[in-house]
Amino acid sequence: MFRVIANKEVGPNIFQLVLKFDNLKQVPQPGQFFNLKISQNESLDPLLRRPLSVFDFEATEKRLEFVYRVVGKGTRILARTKVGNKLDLIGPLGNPFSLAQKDKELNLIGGGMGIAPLYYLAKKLKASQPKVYLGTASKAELKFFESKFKHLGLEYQLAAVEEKLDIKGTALDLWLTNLQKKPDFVYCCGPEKLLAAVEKHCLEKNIAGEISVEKRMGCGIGVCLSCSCQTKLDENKNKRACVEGPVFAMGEVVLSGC
Amino acid sequence: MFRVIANKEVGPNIFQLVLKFDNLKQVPQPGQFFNLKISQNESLDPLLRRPLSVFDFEATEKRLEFVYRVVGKGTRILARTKVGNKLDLIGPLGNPFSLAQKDKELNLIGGGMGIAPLYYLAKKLKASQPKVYLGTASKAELKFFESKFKHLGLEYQLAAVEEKLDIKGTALDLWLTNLQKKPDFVYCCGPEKLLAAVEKHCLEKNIAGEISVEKRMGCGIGVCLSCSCQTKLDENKNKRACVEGPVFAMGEVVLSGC
Amino acid sequence: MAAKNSEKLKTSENDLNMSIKLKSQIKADLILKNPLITASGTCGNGKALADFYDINQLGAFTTKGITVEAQPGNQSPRIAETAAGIINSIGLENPGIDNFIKKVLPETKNYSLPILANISGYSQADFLTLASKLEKRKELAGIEVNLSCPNIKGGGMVFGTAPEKVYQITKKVREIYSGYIIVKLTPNITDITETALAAEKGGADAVAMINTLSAMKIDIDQQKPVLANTFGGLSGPAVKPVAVKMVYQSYKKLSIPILGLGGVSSGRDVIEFMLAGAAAVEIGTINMIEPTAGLRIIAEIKEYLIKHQIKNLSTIIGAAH
Amino acid sequence: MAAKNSEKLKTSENDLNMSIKLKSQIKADLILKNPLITASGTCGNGKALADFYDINQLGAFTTKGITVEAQPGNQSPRIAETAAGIINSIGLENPGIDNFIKKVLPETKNYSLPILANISGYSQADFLTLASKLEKRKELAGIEVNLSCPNIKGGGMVFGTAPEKVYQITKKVREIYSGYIIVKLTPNITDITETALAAEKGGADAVAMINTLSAMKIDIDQQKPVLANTFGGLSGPAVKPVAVKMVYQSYKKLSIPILGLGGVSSGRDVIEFMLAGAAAVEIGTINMIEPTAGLRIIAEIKEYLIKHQIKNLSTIIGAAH
Ligand SMILES: Cc1cc2nc3c(=O)[nH]c(=O)nc-3n(C[C@H](O)[C@H](O)[C@H](O)COP(=O)(O)OP(=O)(O)OC[C@H]3O[C@@H](n4cnc5c(N)ncnc54)[C@H](O)[C@@H]3O)c2cc1C
Ligand SMILES: Cc1cc2nc3c(=O)[nH]c(=O)nc-3n(C[C@H](O)[C@H](O)[C@H](O)COP(=O)(O)OP(=O)(O)OC[C@H]3O[C@@H](n4cnc5c(N)ncnc54)[C@H](O)[C@@H]3O)c2cc1C
Ligand SMILES: Cc1cc2nc3c(=O)[nH]c(=O)nc-3n(C[C@H](O)[C@H](O)[C@H](O)COP(=O)(O)O)c2cc1C
Ligand SMILES: Cc1cc2nc3c(=O)[nH]c(=O)nc-3n(C[C@H](O)[C@H](O)[C@H](O)COP(=O)(O)O)c2cc1C
Ligand code: FES
Ligand code: FES
Repeated sequence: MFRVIANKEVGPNIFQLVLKFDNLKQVPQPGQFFNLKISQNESLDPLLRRPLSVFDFEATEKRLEFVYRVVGKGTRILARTKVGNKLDLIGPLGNPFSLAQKDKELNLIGGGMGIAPLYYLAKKLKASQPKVYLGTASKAELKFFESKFKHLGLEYQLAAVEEKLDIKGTALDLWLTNLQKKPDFVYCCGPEKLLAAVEKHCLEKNIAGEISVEKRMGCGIGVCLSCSCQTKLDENKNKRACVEGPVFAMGEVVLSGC
Repeated sequence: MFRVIANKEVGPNIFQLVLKFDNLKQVPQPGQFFNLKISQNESLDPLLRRPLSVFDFEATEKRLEFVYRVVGKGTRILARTKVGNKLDLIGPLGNPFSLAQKDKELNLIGGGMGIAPLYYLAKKLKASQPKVYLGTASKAELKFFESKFKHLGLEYQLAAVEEKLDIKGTALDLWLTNLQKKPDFVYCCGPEKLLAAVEKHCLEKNIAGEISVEKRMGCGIGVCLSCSCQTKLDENKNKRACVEGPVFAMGEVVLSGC
Repeated sequence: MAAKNSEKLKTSENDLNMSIKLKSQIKADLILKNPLITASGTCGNGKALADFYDINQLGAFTTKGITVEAQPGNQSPRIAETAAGIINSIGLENPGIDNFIKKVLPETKNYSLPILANISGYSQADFLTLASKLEKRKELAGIEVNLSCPNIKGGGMVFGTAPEKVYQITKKVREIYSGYIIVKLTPNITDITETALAAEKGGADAVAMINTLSAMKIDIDQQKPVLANTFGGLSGPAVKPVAVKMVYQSYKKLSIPILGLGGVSSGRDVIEFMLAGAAAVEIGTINMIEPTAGLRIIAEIKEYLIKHQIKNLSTIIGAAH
Repeated sequence: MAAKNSEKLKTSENDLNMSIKLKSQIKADLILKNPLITASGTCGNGKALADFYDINQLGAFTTKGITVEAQPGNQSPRIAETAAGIINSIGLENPGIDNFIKKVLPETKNYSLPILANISGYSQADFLTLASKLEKRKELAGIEVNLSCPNIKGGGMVFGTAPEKVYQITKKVREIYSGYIIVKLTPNITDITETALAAEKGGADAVAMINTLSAMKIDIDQQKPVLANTFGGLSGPAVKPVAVKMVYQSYKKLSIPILGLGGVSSGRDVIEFMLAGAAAVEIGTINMIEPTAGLRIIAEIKEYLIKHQIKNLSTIIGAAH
């Protein structure tokens, strides 16, 4: 049982959804997601759930947060959900980011809504003081995320494609510009193009890391094979983004087809 | 634009829905109905609207009321609609009861949820002091209606199939029991069986009157022919319950097929 | 999106050209001011809808299906609701062709948009009778030959699934009728491109797809079919993916225009059908739920064109191939 | 309702008999503790669902479709949402029959419910290879021969629409395989009773209807099909009225049991299919949305039986005729 505590616009078409839960079968880890039912009551449309990554989680307050962009019918309906309403969620689901990277030089790279899961990750990795690189289309889209990362007290840099912040460009441009010291481990989440470019660079430079991929999902629980990703080892051996992913080791799955 | 002012259970599975409107293109007349959209936001399920008769109307307060029984998916969803929500209604629709019956001996007979449209009718006919006969399955179902008719200050009698009130039986039994003086005009609304029996009696005794029939509707506005009723004059000449009805003169349409 | 790009916008609402030319194989083309046509049986004969808005803003109007003789239609209930759809078994209730000509057609004179008469028959002869009675009716821009109504026994559906029959009836109707001829096809078939090609070969100016999918609903408490007629035709949003597929699949095989229909409820749906290959689109069930849907849909198409900076709507026909 | 009548109730939950005997034409019958069978491809091979509840409470489990060779499946995207439905084009991703026998079948040993293997082929020979490799596999109660997958090119769908092919394949498979044989039929056909009768004649113990309806969705902003494979199969509540009609229409013509499926999402839906003539019911898409749907549906069937005072669920099969 999840109850809506807040559901407010925190950027252009970007909403923060705060839920209070009774109990969870598992503590969500950074990189994991929940699958949210959109249709209310007995309505059969929209039919599928919508996957959203955990943005923040507070066990003591029984608080679970998401940040989502309104892009279609499902998220439009979600954005109209009122405080006090109950929501039907399944989760936590999926393979989380690995956290055993303490005391290493860590980079977090987030593009667009790919920033959402990185906040909870950054919180968990705070002791290692990871460097955070965030990019979106406009400055307005970054505002909310900036305030959150600032509050965490981490070193972060920002890029927007339409306006100059730390640089004018993408999260990739931003990261490459700042890449003097070779990091030990890179976490990346965002558009496929960003993942592919960062992965390419890391594989070339022998930097270990993880990426979180976004695939259209049918079930989110591993039963339908909608989200299959081809692995690089064997073209007949697929991995499910909803179970073996969404977080994969760099070089694990073929990105183009993803 | 209609806003929910109240939506509360006033009997077993019976709800009173009170709406505030901005403006109406027409003043609803007793016997007319509105067609209510059930699905919210962009959901396409349930697809069809649900027809409900006007239970009460107050022009000055811009108040429109319905009383409905929860019988299926649509009414179940409607019953969960919260105060403050907006609803999408089309109406008033259909052919109303005729009111030019002043100073005559009038009978109003209502069975089950067929009572709903009779309250607004009774209000309009109050000056003529119609006699009201109401029947339902249980006493609990009548309670709310009784309080409303009592408040109007009209003479009314009650029947329930499961418990003895004025009598134990149906609205038909109740009416026939009390039928000493031949009325000038009879209004009847309720299950098909009730309509057919009252109509038969009236036609035999040469009593004029009107009945309101309940047909499955596709559109409520006369475009789809889902609600066709065969007329008694000509089997190829149908009338639409949503436009030429739901109120028909007694003897106008064939009831069995309705 | 639109707002953000507003500086760059070149195409504004006034520049938009939404008109559609429906080519004829040998007779006159049919020009529509926009691709929205009412689907037969879901808009009556215009009057009821005209209470809600000026229907002359639509591309064309299709009348309720007409048969040779007057028909009372099927018993009630005639409609059942399903998930995002409805099943109807109206059964072609109509006053018959002579009353149609005498009473219905004169009323359509008040409209300035093209009127299409939807005709249904219980035999090949019926279609020819109907076509000849409608030949030279000035009120009409054309006829829609319904070879696909699933609600009449031994009737339309049988023709509609046999390509040779479709070919024959179309050919005969073409010989008689000189206006625009649309052949409306059933989706209850293994391969709709066969009947579509048969219609084209028979001389149809256009095909319309799809009519309703054969379907039923059972009342589990009464343990019997909801519809008095047992079976009916499924329409509405639920069937759209099937209809879009049939249009897409037929587009490259046909050289005549396709009218796409089945569940169109928004401007987005119209665009989807046109990208699949429909030259125009019919709107049915949505009118029953939202009488002013046509107006909203036209506005939504305009929004799309402006957002994507497309001046001529007709350029998107088949663009998803 | 139930509460009000509680004094009169004779049948309580303990009296209910939900078991279903699926007759075989010549071999052993298949007994299910209740009519709920998982639909192939929507429940993986059990493990993922078993995280949510004890799937042994179901009537039977059908595995994801297996082919002779391992298949990577189609490109992404493989799924699109439609009104009250989904379109999938997974493309039979599977490890191939040998890996299935080696790796998947052993895992099913942990379950006590009957397991059915769903098999798909690109040729008649494929089906025979699959049947012979599965013959005498103790883990299996039977096989479901998928003659209807719309997602493989030149494959299943072609057989599935030709009654002679259905007859031949069924007959050959029957000669090889001695367990329970279900033939799964496509709804993308003019008359499903023809293929159903062909399967019966070929020796199938039961038919399952329906597989998915051929369908597509177009991304109007990108102006191209959503699915990488262009077309896919429509399933979910949207298709239920079509499926119920096909079961109803087939029931009186067949003498073998029908497994009904397509959009089943509630106990009411199970009852609807059974009243139409289904001896058992498969649940597909709903598992993807609500992993514990099976449990809820079983409870809802019980509620219905108690409300209507029906002791033996099997007595309602075909009762709406
Ligand atoms: C594991 C995972 C985590 C995600 N986390 C977030 C997040 O934290 N914040 C956020 O804003 N978005 C996130 N997304 C994307 C989000 O799920 C989609 O934006 C959303 O489902 C769109 O739904 P819609 O109905 O508004 O759009 P529509 O386009 O109308 O959706 C139609 C269908 O496509 C699917 N779909 C559409 N876009 C995507 C997409 N980009 N990825 C996957 N499926 C899609 C929908 O789920 C739905 O089934 C995540 C996606 C995945 C797979
Ligand atoms: C003109 C008119 C006025 C009405 N006024 C009232 C009223 O004031 N109060 C009230 O309680 N009920 C009234 N009804 C009946 C009411 O419309 C139905 O009970 C309601 O539509 C049921 O919807 P559902 O989704 O809950 O039931 P479901 O059975 O799930 O509905 C499925 C479909 O069947 C239709 N349907 C179901 N029952 C009926 C019915 N009895 N009559 C017509 N269509 C039906 C629904 O509209 C829907 O399309 C009226 C009906 C008509 C035609
Ligand atoms: C109530 C109703 C009546 C219909 N009557 C006819 C008809 O008379 N002739 C015809 O060709 N199609 C008829 N149809 C089919 C529609 O014209 C259309 O092909 C179908 O409903 C699919 O479109 P939609 O999903 O937009 O409604 C009817 C459909 C409905 C719902
Ligand atoms: C994701 C997905 C995968 C499927 N895979 C198979 C399959 O491998 N073999 C098969 O016979 N049917 C397959 N089907 C079809 C289903 O088994 C079922 O026939 C169909 O979905 C209709 O039932 P439903 O509406 O309950 O889902 C698949 C369906 C879906 C949605
Ligand atoms: S979304 Fe169904 S298996 Fe991953
Ligand atoms: S409900 Fe459509 S004509 Fe009456």
